[in-house]
Amino acid sequence: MKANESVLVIGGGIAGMQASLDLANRGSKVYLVEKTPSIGGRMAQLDKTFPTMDCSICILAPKMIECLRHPNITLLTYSELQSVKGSAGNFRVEVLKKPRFIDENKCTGCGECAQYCPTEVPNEFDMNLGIRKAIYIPFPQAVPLKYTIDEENCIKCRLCQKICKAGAVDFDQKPETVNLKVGAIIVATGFELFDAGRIREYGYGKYRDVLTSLEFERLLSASGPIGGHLLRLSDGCVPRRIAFIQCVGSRSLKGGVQFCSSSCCVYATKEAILVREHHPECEVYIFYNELKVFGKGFQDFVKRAQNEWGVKYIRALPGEVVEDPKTHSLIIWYEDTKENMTKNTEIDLVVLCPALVPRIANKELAGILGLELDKYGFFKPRDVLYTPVDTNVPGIFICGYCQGPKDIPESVAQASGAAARAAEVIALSSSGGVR
Amino acid sequence: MVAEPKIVAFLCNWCAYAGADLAGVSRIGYPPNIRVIRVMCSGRVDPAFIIRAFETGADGVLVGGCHPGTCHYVSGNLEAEKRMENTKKLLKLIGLGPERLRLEWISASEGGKFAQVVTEFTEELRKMGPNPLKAKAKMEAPINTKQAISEAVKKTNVQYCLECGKCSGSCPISKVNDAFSPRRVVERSLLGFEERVLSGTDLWTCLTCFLCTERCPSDVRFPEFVRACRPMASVELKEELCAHRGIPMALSRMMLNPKIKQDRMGWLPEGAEISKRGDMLYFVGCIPYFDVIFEDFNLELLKIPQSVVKILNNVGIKPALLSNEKCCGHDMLWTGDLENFEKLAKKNVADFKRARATRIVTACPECYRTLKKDYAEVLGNFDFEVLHISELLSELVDKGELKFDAGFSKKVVYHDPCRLGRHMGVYEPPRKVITSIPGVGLLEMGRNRENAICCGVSSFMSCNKYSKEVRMDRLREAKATGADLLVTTCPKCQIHWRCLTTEKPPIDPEIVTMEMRDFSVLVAEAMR
Amino acid sequence: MTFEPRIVGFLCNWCSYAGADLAGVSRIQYPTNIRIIRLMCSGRVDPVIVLDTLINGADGVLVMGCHFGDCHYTVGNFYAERKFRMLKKLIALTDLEGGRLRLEWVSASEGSRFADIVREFTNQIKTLGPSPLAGENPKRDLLQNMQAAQMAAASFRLRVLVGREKGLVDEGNVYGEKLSQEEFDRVMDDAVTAEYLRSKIYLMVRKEPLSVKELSKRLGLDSQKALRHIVAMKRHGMVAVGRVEGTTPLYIALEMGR
Amino acid sequence: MESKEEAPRIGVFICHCGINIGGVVNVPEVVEYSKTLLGVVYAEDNLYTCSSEGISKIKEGIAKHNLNRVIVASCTPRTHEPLFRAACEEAGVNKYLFEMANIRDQCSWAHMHEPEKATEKAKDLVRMAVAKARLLKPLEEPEIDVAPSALIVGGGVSSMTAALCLANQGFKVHIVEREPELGGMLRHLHKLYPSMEDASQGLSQIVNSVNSNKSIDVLTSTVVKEVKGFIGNFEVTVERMNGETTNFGVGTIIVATGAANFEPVGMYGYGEYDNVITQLQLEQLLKNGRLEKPEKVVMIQCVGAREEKGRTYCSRICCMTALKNAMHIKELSPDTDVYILFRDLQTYGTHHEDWHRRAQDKGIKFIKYVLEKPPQVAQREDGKITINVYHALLGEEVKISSDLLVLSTPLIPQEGAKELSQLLKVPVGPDGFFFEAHVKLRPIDFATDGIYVCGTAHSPKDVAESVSQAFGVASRAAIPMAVKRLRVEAITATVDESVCSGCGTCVKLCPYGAIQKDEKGVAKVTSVVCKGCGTCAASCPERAITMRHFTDEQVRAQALAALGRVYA
Repeated sequence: MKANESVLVIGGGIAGMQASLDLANRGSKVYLVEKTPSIGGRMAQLDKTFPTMDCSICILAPKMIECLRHPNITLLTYSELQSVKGSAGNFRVEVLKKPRFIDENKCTGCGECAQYCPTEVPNEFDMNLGIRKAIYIPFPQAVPLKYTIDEENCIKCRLCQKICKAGAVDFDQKPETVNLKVGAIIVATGFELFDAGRIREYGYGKYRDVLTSLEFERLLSASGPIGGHLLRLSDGCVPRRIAFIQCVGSRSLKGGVQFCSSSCCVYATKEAILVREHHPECEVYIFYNELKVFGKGFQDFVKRAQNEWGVKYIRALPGEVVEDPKTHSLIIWYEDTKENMTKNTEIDLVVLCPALVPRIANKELAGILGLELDKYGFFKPRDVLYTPVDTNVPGIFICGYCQGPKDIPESVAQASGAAARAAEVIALSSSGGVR
Repeated sequence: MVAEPKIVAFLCNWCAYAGADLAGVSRIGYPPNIRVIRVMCSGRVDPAFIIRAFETGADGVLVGGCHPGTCHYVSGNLEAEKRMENTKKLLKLIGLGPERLRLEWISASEGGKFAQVVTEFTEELRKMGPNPLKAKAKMEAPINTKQAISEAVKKTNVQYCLECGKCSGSCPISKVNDAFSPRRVVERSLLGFEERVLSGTDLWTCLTCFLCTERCPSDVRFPEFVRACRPMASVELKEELCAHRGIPMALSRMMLNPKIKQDRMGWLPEGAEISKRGDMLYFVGCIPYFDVIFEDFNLELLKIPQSVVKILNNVGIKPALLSNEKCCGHDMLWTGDLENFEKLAKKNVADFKRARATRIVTACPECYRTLKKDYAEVLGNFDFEVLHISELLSELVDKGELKFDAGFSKKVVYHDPCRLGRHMGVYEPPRKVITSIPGVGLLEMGRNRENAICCGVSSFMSCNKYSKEVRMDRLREAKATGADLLVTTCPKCQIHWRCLTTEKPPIDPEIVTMEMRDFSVLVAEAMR
Repeated sequence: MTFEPRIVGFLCNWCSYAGADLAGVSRIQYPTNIRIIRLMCSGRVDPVIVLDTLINGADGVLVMGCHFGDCHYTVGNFYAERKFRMLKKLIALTDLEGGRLRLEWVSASEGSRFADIVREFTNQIKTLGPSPLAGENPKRDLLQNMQAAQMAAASFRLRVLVGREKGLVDEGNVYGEKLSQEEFDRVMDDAVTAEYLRSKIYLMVRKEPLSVKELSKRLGLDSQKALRHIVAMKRHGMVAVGRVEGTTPLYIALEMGR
Repeated sequence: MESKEEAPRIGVFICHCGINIGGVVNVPEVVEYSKTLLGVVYAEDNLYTCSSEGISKIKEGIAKHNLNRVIVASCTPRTHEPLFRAACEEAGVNKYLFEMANIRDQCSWAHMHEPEKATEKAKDLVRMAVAKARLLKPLEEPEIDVAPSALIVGGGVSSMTAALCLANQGFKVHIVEREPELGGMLRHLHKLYPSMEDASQGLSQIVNSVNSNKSIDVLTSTVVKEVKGFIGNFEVTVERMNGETTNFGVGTIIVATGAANFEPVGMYGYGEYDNVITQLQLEQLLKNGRLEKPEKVVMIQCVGAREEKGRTYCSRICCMTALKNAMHIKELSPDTDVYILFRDLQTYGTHHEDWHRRAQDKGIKFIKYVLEKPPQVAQREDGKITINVYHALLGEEVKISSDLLVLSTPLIPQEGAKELSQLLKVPVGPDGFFFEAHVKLRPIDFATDGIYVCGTAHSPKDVAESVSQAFGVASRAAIPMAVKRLRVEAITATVDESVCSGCGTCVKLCPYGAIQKDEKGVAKVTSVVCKGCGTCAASCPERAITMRHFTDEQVRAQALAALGRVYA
């Protein structure tokens, strides 16, 4: 296949995967670069998805495996983009493959090694709530199912090497630079979480039972740190009252970001329903200022949460979360803005919904690719109206959350869009000349 | 021709007033300078009456009551005697001299004594010469309040309010008083109901503690908005809501008079090393006055300036002091008296220059904020470095130049005064200094630093059952830490808390008798 | 131990089965009694199989397809509906409670509707009680009726009629004669009754040779009618005279094609 | 591979799906049970059978126990069958020898509070699957050609964007628009947020490039009359206004029919007072510069949207439309007081929040109202509209008298959406908008292969969002057209000639005309055309038709298994 008929996709989340699959299925060669050891991205961390309450990993896993098995897709996991030269139709790309210290061809993913590895490390995939070993796969459904030794934490006891029957462990592995020629590039780097600790009055990092929503997703998840049995981390008790707080760092002109993350109101609703599903006796409150229910089926979803699941919505951004000096239970102070009464209520577990922000690393990436970022750090579309997935550089396209806040279906649709634009470039360049 | 002295007399109905009548009945003559105000008992005479009388130009004030033991109300006159002593001290401090105030026991049968007292007093006042103070005209409110408010709105980001309720969910007052909600004031201003904003009590209820400002995601700076509105607000209401009958502010206004020479250095201990001029000036603030006004609280407030000077001397600084230092004007600024605030600011700056100071250290958070921030804003150019004593000392701690002699093992909890903390962002210096004192363990309240709550009252406005709740709440929180000692850098915090002891019915002493200490005093105690 | 009905559901893949999935996905709870068989289209539901299911002791059968107009195969559900009408007619003759059989339209987005129907149908079956055909000793004569019904449902004549109904009513037959729905239904009714009776006769004489007289007695049918059926059946090679007892011929069943 | 002869060797893989199944159904028990079933030689459980670990377990199982039938008891075949089938094929088992038992969506999730009964049901479902599996036969999928051309229904910005993108990829496109000209909703809009450029400007550019593109054939004043066939080979009949009809074939179809604007007749005095208008009408006034400098303008949001019953959905774009027009009015006449009465301001994302803040700067007045207490509207003698709105925060009614009341009304499904959905055999949702194949991961596909949806036909959205989706469908539709050949259903009907009496019933009833009588006068099935519904098999008077993969025997076996009887 001609070089200019292949495409580089940066980011192995749902957007990156969708773009890759679309292109691969239409016969283009795709190089999918992911900086962590497994593709799957944020969606893999979620327990369920709104509004259908589909089990997230269940609908995602088939796609991940499709990416793995697809003859037209080359997965470059645990790898990062280093440099890009050339122009649309003819990019020359350098990708750095970080050493896994595991021979991917030999590793069967049996996991023996991890059982014996003596070093325990907080698992990033579980938002550091759970632990993994220094030799690890981030999560059970990881793709590829190949183990990775993280250099930082490995104590080089080489126990794994002795254990591994496949003889896959290779401590001499070196970083390796992969050179690629591609016709187009698609960027889908997703998002990261605003540091909820910066909104000090909510006591994140200070109180054990104040969590972020993504940490909460991991708690709910069957493959998560506590096997999906929703409990308080402080004392292992079943929480009797749970509160979700919206707009932690979002929609703010001070101390946060100005934009709205566009999905928190609904995913909080989802998580609230899941709580009721786990513990029907547990009371759930969602503190919000404005309910963003603009998406297809969102309003009905929220109604269902209210009427069928008994989730209580309180229109207020709480002033503070304080610990009762005596009982040590958490107390939320808020003004119920429907009654204009300032009240407080005792809560066992507080879930903060932090702003979903563009990745810091976008700056660096933008530098390598020569892309423009907007004032928030999202990649900037060439024309916000008519070419939402194009960038200032012809042949480089953007999709998913890194282009601006959106939910999964929007990311998926847009990923296909980016694929289509990439396909145009390929078509045009193989028929000579790009616009 | 010499101006005739004006005497205001407060006479009790049963003795002194009757005595005055008798003087007339008996056709005993006395100078016409006196203007008599009848009160039921000399105990009713509030120091504020007297201060106000002097502020508005009275040359002398006479208080007449029954002889001890004959008070129609048993002990009203003794109460009066105590107050008059206290008031005399204030008059001494402000430089008018205690002599202008006179307390006399005159029974219903002593018409002669009354005439004699008036005659003597008139003579003495003639000798003393006239009271330099003159009645001042009331300040005019701006004409176009609508426009003024919309400007304030823009200046303080009020238009960005999203009605999320975070302010009222944070405000210590809203928590105890549903009638008050910052965002309601905001919404009224935005929808063009200015009149109701200006006429209501809300403007005066705000503690200006900046807790809402700290947290508001839309960066609405409500307290500053309130401050901008107060000059347009109803003055009558303001007077009505002002605690301690406005004495502190009256005194501040008096200081503005050029002829006033305060006698405020009495606190200065033997052998303290100070100077009239110098690079570093110690701005004392109104503590000498508070010491008198709040005498009953036994807070030993004078220890504060004494400690500061001691500390400064210990670290080899010989501060310059102003013998006629004016109030920084904080309360005026925050209660809408911009005109007088500006005057005070100008005078102080002039004095700073005269003293050739470049650096000004203060132990009072209000003075600190006012000098460092507001002077600069009002006067435009203000080229002095302003330091809080804790900043100065923590620098020394860093340099290892702060030496303590006497350590003592105490669990200490530190309260962040709004002005020093959220207003100026000084959180760590006091803590650093405290923890550097040998043996002292620093505890934190659940709500500390940015999240600390106000002591309960600000600028002596709206001291009421709600502010009482707030104060008790803070004291309870401090107690709950199990600390032996509650330390603050703001004398007013101590005053407002200790004021709770005067509450009727009495409050559980468990709460209010928590031992308190000013930051500087604590530090000084650890030095020889 | 309470009666837990056994309910078999025949659902089309595109609407009803998806609707059932959606019910689960939305965590809408409904009774566990239903056992769902996935077919590509409700049109695939052969009356013979439904009857077979009932004969084998199902307490209830629920057939579900797309709403009219939504059918993934355009008209599959129309045919399903026609087959079902024929089925109902047959069941009515067998004196099995008609309430044990139901046809419903459920779309892919009607998760809660699906649950409601299942809940409601299950309760209905519970009130009807266990099927007389369930368990070790099913009600014999009912069983025979049902077998007759099944045989009728498999009969060429009924199946042609059902398969051609649309054609006959909308387009007309080869001679271009159109039937009105009423006319067709009349024809259909006669055919159903006839086929049912003949199947019943067939099953009887398969056990033992019987005379027309005896048959008419057992069927509670006047002997003229019975004779007419026998004659027709002889023509179709279903029965023949086994032996003659005195002057009365006794008929026996012949093995048929399949 | 021929498995008829060899006895069935069935392997059963039962998924915990984390706790989705395992949390309710006693999976180990079901595993043990399935081992007892006739034909089952192996059974195991997996945490996630769909994980690559699970998949390799299946392959191992096949190899180790030389299985010739595989059953996975987990979620719904509608989403996961392809994955597991592929696994089987890779392990050398024909993928049609795979069967699934849906013990999650139709069991554990639906019976969360009855674990015992759910476990019993799960066992039955596995037993049914086994019963069918024993009778499964291997099948092959025939290949078909895909015509490299697409039909796009609708001629708005979504349609044209998709058309251009497809054309640039080298495909032929037919746009069918029922209006006399292209442009759709954009023709009625003035400015577009967030860039605030004129709608007409961008529109004319696109229309020009569409008209000048040789690969795009535009049919205006035309409607789709009939669509026959299947992916790769659709037969389209369109009718012009003058009644003349044309036919052409396409490989794929894209639905981009857009949406209509709701007319709030009888609400807030609309239709009664002439100074009560919709945002769309306001756009017209602004476009034609016919808006005087009013003293006050009031806008009410959610008029006929987010209702308790009926139109319960949020129309997504109305808040920004209101902000946009409000800002525009402020530009035209800064002294005009503009009020926006809203419930929850749907200013999501980056640009929208920006505009919200700018509107606050401009002094536009926002008043939150609650559904329980909607604003009251009346007209004064002098023609002004008085709006009384309960202000929850102030705890009192705020009274505004305004020169103009603008109602923000939702987008509603295009008239004819239902007809089109029946024409194409694709569903519409409860809200009347087209219903995608999967809300999360197939947002712009239909369940039917080769048909796709984009823009406001799918749900309300703004221009940028519609365009994103338009590019999206341009990719989805391009996939089969680019690969040119497709493997199609192996699940088709077949006629047993020896039994067929040639009555022709099936020929008549097949909706695809897939069955014809051959020279011998017996029925014959064209399997690429057959979609496998099985209606013929269920109707054949001679029962001569076998529906592959859903044979009478297989279905009957399932039914009997469900009743706990063994199939004889």
